[in-house]
Amino acid sequence: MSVKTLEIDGKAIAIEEGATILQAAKENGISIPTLCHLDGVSDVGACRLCLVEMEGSNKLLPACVTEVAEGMILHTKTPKLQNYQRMTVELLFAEGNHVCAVCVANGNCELQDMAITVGMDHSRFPYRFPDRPVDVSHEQFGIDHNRCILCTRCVRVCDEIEGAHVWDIAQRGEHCFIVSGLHQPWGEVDACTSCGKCVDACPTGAIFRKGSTTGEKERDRAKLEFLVTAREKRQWTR
Amino acid sequence: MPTLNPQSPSHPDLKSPQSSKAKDQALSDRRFKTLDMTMKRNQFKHDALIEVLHKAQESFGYLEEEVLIYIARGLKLPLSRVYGVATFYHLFSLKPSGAHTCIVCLGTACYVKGSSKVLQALEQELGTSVGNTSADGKVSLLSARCIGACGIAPAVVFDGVVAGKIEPEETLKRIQAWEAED
Amino acid sequence: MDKIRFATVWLAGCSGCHMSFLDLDEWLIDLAQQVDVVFSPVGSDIKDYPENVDVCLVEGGVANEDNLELLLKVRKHTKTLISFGDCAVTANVPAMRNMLGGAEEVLKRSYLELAEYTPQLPHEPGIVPELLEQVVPVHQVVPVEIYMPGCPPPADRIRATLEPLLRGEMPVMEGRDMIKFG
Amino acid sequence: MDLANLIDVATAEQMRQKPLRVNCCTSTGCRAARSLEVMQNLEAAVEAEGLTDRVEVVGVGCMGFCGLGPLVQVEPSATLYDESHRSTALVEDLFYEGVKPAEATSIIGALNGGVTTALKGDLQHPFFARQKKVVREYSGRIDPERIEEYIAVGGYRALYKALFEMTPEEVVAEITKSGLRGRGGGGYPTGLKWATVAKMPAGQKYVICNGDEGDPGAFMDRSVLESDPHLILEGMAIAGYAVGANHGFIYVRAEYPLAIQRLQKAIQQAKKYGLLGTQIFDSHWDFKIDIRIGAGAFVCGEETALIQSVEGGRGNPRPRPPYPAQSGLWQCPTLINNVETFGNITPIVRNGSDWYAGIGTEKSKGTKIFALTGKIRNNGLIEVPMGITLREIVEEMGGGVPDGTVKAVQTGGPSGGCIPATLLDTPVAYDSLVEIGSMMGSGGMVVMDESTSMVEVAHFYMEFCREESCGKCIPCRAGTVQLHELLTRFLKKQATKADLEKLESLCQMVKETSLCGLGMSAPNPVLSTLRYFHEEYEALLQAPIYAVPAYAVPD
Repeated sequence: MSVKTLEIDGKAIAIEEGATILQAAKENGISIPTLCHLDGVSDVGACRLCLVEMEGSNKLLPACVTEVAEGMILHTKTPKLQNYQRMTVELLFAEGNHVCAVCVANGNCELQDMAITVGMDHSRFPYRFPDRPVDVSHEQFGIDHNRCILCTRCVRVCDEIEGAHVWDIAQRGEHCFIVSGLHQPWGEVDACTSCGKCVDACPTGAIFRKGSTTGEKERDRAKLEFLVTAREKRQWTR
Repeated sequence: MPTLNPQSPSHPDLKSPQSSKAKDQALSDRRFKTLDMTMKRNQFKHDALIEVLHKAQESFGYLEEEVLIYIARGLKLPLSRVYGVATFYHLFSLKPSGAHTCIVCLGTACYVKGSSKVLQALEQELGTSVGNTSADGKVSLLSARCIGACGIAPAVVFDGVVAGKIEPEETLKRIQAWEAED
Repeated sequence: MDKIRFATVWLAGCSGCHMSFLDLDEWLIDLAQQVDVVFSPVGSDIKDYPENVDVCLVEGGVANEDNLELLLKVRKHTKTLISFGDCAVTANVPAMRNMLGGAEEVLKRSYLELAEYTPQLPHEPGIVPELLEQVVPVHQVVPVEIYMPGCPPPADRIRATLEPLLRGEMPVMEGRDMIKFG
Repeated sequence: MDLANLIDVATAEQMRQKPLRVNCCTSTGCRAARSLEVMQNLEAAVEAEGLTDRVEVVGVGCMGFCGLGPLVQVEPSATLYDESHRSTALVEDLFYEGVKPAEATSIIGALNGGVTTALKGDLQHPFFARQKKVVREYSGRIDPERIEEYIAVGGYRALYKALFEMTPEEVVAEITKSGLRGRGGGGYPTGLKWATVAKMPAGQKYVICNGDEGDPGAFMDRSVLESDPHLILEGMAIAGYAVGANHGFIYVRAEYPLAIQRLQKAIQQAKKYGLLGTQIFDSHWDFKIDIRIGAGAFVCGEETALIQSVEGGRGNPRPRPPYPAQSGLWQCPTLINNVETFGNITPIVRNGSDWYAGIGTEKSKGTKIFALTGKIRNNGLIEVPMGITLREIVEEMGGGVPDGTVKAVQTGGPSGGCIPATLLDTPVAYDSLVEIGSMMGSGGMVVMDESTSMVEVAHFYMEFCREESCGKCIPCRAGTVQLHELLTRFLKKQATKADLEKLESLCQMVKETSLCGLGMSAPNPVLSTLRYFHEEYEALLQAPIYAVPAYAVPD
């Protein structure tokens, strides 16, 4: 396998062909913000937080789905990118009902952390205050659509790792929501194996274990990676 | 000044699937046979989903739960995927529609020529908003994103027949004729 | 040099931010030496918001006519307005009523539907302030100079924000210690 | 079927045709104006006047002048088709517009020396005279439901030429040389796209015709599909041969039932003649075409979303690369072109790339079909050579605004921009339109007069994008909502100067960060109106209700 050399934020990098910009950055200790990316499942390039600038191109490239190419010169922290990242996070906060103070994931939330990363001290966009439901019909878990950012990680883990495809996206545009089965209460969806992978995958407090209260959500992200390695490489190391 | 937030996204209520009491009766329904034929013609392939949904919408008038479950089983697709596709496209409806349909084109040409006034008049007459059916179940009021009849804007489709260069008064007359029917 | 004229204001919030402010403990004594507290629910007994205020911490969202009137007055007479805590910055928990709709829906829900005894809508103009249609964050009504999120902002964060201001510098609102919500 | 058979069919059809054809438009626009009744009456009148041996009434596709339908034209039949006959006074005079069913009889009567009350149209009017018909050459002149008529005017000859006289590489080279660029809006060089697919390793490949014409205010593709469906089928078959695909899909909006019906018929007929399906022209080459019907989603015009939809899924776009040419339908190399692009293929192969490259400008070759609508005297479909100015189209061909003046011309629909009247001398070409903040788009051209508020127009398009966003990426899903709400504040006169700045920066962000073309271009109507009609936004600003003391850090 051939090796590609490129430059990210002034650092010379060599990495095998086929790797993504995100992988290249990560291996070299350069952090690029992401929300929809999750190790172990396919990438969709939807959150647009991982966009990077490439010299000689006026298009911004999503790092999670763009493969490295020889001689790329990339910048991940330009003022323009930082501005757009902050706006993206503000749009997310304004779109849902993200009340950190009363959330199970308070202190352990990727959206909350992302707000800090991008320096969001307030949202310039008015909050939409949508009327969204909470479904606690499942005996172990609950889903609070108020906190959902539609990253579709739950859809992908359930389909690609567990194979149950309990979740999908319904409607479109601003009306999109994560749907279980035929828009049935989660607890009544036969396909669900109660494996809890969606809880581990969820970046916010949208999918949670019942009984956990403010700030108590924990997730075992490593389990997902363990399962993928076990399945794909037949290696059970943890 | 703080004002009421308009158009906050709607989120339909969850519904438990119906018990299968209607299933036997449903299976003998000829309309399900039509679905079978469509699925068979497409070798029960996953990619036939939209075509089968079209057929279902045509035969049943809307996509009721039983029908969606039937299609999901026929094509061996996850329920959530079928629901996701059925709700993505404008032309599929999960609610029963009225005896008549009236589609107002809101394309640019129609918009410039005053289609919003036609729509307003209709909403007032029917006492309902676009995407819904009048309380008596007679007329479903819909809008379209350009039906390609821009040359004769503004255009309204009454039960599948396009009428061009139409004024609000004329539109109301046609609707009133429907409403007067038994 | 004149002392800095300092105020704190409490709008629609739980007063937790002010409690956190009191958590500054002995630093409050340092602060008291450097500023004149010209208006504050926890540090002064003045009823009317004075003119010519240098720095004001505003806790809470804007939920009713009183909040609105006070905030406009604060803005008019304050040079540096600090949006203090999550309710001021995001409208936070008080704004969870917005999901029900406008003021009327909220009142009906709270005073009629959920009432156990003598359900009735409160209506005492001039005594009980009218609810605004929605609860909104402070910066949606008036411009804000500094945002200090947190529910409540920890005492250290309050101190780290005020100290530079006392030196005539703008605080740097960055990083987990300064801007974490919740 | 071989070439001799094809010529036999053409000759037989020419012999069958009566000397005079009375063409009556049966496309969607004229149908809504009762053209089917007109046609029935015409047929009855031919019978009554005893002209059945000389005159035939033909239901044809769109003639273009949709604003004044139903349209009826009398012309000599294909047997007499050559330029010398076409210039006879007879043909020029016998074009009728706005024909009422009751007037139909007298039109036939006039052929027998009678007098007709029907309104005569003027084919010398710039609306017709300035057109250059390449794609629409036979639109409105042949019966779209009879393949024989298409064959009689030379149909499927280009496919034969490609299959037997050219190698696939030569076909691709010919398209490249013609300079044809994608007519769906983006203007990507068609030859380059074909070459990419052709160069992919042999194996399963697909051709898709994008007929998901969603731009509100545009109906070129509908008209072409309704008027000359075989032109598109032939273009797709040539493409299939050139890139090595033997399966094609036409994706048509469900809103176009007549186009779907005519395509179905056309495919059946072509199969019957061995022009589609297996062993085309008795060769070893197969090509089949299936129709896929959309279900009402503008975003499916985006190629990766369209592929998802053909596969039966939600029309969510995915990031490119990989481009569909490398990995498209079911991960196979897929050629996707728009209806009008395929419509250009047959003429190019038939007449040669040099002929084609002779039309248009240096960087934009050929013709473009526009749907000219809005506040304009003559509205309908026009096919014009690239390089013509907007002024020529709007003022000469369109006849300007009735009782008023042009304020702006909108091209490119929700993805394009508003061009102010001062820039009407801009030539119609891909690059020149982009330079002034709009785009060619798929061909919608909406004229606006002084009574139109540009902020309202921007608001209208943003509402459209908001509702049509698929919801996958954040900037488009949530950004269009905020942009739409911001514009609403302007219309309600509640916006502040800060809102104006926010509007501009959010437009920029949505444009640069969205995943697909829908989001990337959604801010264009706002950006172009901000650029040319800034004062209209400023006029809607509200004075702040509070006075802020001079901002200061306390000293």
